[in-house]
Amino acid sequence: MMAKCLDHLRSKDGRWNASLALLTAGMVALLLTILLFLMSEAWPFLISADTGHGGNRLFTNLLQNPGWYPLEGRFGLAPMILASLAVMLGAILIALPLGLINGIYLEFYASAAFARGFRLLLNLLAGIPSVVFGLWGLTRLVPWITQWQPPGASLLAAILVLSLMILPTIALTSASALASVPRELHTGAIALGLRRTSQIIHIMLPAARSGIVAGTILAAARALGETMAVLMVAGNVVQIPATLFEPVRVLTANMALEMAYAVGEHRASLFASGLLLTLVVWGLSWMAYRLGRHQRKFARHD
Amino acid sequence: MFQRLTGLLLAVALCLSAYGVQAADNRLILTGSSTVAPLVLEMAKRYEQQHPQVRIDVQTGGSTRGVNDTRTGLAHIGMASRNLKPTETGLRVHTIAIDGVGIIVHRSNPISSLSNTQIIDIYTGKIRNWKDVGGRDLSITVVNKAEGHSTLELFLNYFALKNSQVRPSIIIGDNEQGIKTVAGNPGAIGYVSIGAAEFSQARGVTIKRLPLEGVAASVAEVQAHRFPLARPLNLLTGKSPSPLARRFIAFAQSEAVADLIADQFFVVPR
Amino acid sequence: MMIDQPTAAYTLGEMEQKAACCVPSPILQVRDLAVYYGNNAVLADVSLDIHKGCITALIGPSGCGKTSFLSTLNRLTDYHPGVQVRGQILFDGHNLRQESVDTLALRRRIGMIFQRPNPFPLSIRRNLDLPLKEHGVRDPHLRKRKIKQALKDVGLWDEVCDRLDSSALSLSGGQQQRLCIARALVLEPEILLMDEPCSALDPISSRVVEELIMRLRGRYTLVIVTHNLAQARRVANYVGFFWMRERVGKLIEFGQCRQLFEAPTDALTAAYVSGAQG
Amino acid sequence: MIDRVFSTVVFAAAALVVAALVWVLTDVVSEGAARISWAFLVTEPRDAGRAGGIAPVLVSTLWVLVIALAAALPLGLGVAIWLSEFAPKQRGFAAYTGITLDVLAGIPSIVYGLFGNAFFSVYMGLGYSLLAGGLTLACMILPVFIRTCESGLRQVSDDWRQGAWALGMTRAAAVCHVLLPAARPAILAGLVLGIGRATAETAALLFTSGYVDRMPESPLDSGRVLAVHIFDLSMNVTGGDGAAYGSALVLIVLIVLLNGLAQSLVDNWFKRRISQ
Repeated sequence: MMAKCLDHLRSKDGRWNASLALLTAGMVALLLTILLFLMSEAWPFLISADTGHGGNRLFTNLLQNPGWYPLEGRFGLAPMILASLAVMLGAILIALPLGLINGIYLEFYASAAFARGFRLLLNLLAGIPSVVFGLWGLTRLVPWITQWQPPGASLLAAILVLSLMILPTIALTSASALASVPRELHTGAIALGLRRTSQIIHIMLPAARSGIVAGTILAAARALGETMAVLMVAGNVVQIPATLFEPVRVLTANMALEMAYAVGEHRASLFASGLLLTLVVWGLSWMAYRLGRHQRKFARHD
Repeated sequence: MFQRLTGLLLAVALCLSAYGVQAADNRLILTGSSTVAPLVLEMAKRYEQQHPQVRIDVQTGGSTRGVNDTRTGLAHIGMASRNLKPTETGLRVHTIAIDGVGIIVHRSNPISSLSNTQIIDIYTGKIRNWKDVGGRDLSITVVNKAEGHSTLELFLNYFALKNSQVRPSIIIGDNEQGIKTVAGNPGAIGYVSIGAAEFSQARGVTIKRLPLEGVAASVAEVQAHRFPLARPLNLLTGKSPSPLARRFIAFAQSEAVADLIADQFFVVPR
Repeated sequence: MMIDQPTAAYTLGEMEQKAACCVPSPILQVRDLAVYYGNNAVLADVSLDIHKGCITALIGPSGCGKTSFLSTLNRLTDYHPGVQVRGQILFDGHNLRQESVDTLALRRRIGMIFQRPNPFPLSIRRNLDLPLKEHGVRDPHLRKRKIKQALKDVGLWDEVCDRLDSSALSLSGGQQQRLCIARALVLEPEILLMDEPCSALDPISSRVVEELIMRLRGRYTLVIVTHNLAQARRVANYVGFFWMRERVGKLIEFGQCRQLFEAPTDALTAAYVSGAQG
Repeated sequence: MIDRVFSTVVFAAAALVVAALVWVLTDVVSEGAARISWAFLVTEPRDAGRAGGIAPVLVSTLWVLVIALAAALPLGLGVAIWLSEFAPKQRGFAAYTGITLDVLAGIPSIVYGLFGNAFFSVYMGLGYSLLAGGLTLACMILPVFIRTCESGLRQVSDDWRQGAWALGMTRAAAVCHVLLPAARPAILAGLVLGIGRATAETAALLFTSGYVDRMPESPLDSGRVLAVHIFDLSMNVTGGDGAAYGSALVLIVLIVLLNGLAQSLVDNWFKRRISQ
């Protein structure tokens, strides 16, 4: 056995295999450290029993909304979870229809030259750092909303900034999903004498559906994980918003704001929210992956 | 290709560690209170001028961060704009200046004073419009500090409030952010370090300070021990600070920096 | 897309011509060979001799294990996870299935050509340069000479000598396949395995490659898998006929080309080759 | 009729989006261009960044980027090669590695910040430093980079692998000389993605590289990167918006330039591998 191993190491491929596998193992160890570390830091929060109300603390914290007042030992994550979801859903609600229509525009309406320019613009904007969107939101959008309905820094501001941020991604992924629909399908629809609107709505969109959905889910994951842009424009008050104009604090912003000085259970609760976000974002990416695979299969079979 | 890359990485790592050994003796890292930071930054600049081989880095993040970083060793010296809590053991406190916490509003706001009850009512959400306290018809934007900042704790203590009773519209971190937020919103009210507020006003930022219990929120009143909401600005170290940290703290407590403290609108402790 | 011109330009001159076969002296002796994917046998009970300098064609319907058989001969099956080979393959009297065999050197002596032309996405020159370098030919002048000779051997030299540094993927399908053959020849192998070398090509390119195969006879030992019975009949000295029996590939009949086509001993063989004739 | 309504809607939506995006872009460009000068790029910031330039911030940004890429690229490429070429297919260790990578790619950047702070800054004793920040970013871009390169390598046609093996080339040689050049677009995409994320990151750096706005003397100094500078100027500095826009424009231009540079470097390197 030993001799065989040594023999193996003597060949060039064996050496490569061994050293690369070692490298991979090292990296996996490092990355696993990150996950384990997250879990171990969050552990006290996850298991601590609530002495006051009975039952598990985590459960209470998530569902009964005792509010987020670390100084008073109250760690209710519910308002921030709701805020995170509200911001994400709001952004998707705005960005999805607009992005989708822009994808359609790029694929079916824009002239070739204009489409190229438009794509360039979208690519450029997809690469712009979130902090720049935050800066723009803080100096343009927030004062604008303030005039209308103070305080300005609000759920609405966060939704608008985020939807601007994910719009280019959604438009580009929808356009490429539409482009990957087999050509025969389109020519077939034309040959049937369908109206252009029907071609797009009844033939092309359903065929490109899973690609579009996958792109949207990825955008949603990005919106959920975004920290800086939201932190800068959302006002960061921990509450369940009654209207669009009330400030909110999302989970990521909470970590950024409080991590510097959190200790004990407070710190554990921040890590727990990080863990929670990770799981949700991972679930979303996994869904996107499954849908993307479906799309590829579909394309291949035709 | 891979051998060469590995070699390169090793070389880089070696260089880095050499750097580290050389750099460690002459570097000082301070973190903590955003109230103390601007003052210490000026002190550090002067100290560096006198000792060119020394490098002092100052970062903010709130008093509690100063306490924590000093305890974990991330910072050589912590900055805190409050006294230590009973749970925060193992640290030494070195007071370098005195400051107050004052209420600020936008400069265009016609209100010239608020009673303590009015302030409490505004902060607990009972009063939501300036016209209820004699001002214009404009809804009030309540600016509150994030937890972990001693200015918040001082404010809550003074008004006997719990943070859960406060109904804020915006949560801010550093003093500067509070000033910026109030300066950009005509209906806003906030509370910040008096030193920081006076410093900003002197440069034309559109805020104004309101008196507290009839005492003007100014450096002079803090100095005269008349202003009710005053606090020490402290530097924190572990039980056995490095020689450099010791020297810097001695410098920060000496007469040589009295003018800097005055320039930043703080009070030299007696 | 360029189409190979069947003009004098490609004529495969300069190649050393030997007598068109064939003193029967076996270079490869396969005994009781079986190939398994996991627990399923795909090929069993194959025994045959490959004779030096001859062309051996393997015919039969798709999926009866011809390609698997070919890959065992240069131990490319080592790279296919889950594949097990049993039996004996003697190459120059040594069993090439032993652990101790240097597979890299073995594959230098037994080259392989695939169904789809697979030149690397590199320049034409580097496609030939790379294997030489990998097998330790350090002298650049020697490499240059060998590359030129190989390209001449496959009749590509005149077509590409002025653009050796352009991408190999810019060649037409037939040219790509000849480049792949040149890439195998440049290592001066003793045996060349060809897995349906013409089936992905247009008729004209196919003719050119076939002619090339004929020219290689004598200097190299060739084993060709083909579906084209007419082609097998044209080029081969020996023919092996594979067929599926109980979902396992078997060698039904093996023999001289003329004998197998004109007087097959097995009824199955007769039916298969006559189907092609009809 | 329906066609006309539909196309009107499409054109209107496209116009709206173009208008919004152009609004953001022109704001940043016009406000930023008013601030940018040669002096802005080469002087130290004064007065908390209201005056002066961004020279140390630029230097810190490049330091962090170089450290992150130097750590992530060789490691990532090595792991990707092992996963796609050497690992036993879809079984055991390799499959678990894939799952781990997927989970890690989904972690929000702020969480990497928390990890970097506790692991690199406190545990490894690097403190607030460019090195800690760069390594944290390396952890952040690794999963995505590995996944992109791995899938790029997997998509390389098996014909080429077979061809290389049949010529008696080792797996290692096949990877170096044939597969990597063939997977170039994916590697480039991974690189560009990594550069984009590393240059734009703010949250993960707040707690690792810190925000001292002085010229770093070594990677062990704390340093403020452009994104953090923009954040600090816009949040904490009254009258800092102009400088923030200036820095934002510099950051965008920097990202575009770096992407172009990466493209040409990768192209050049592979061109040399392809001909020769």
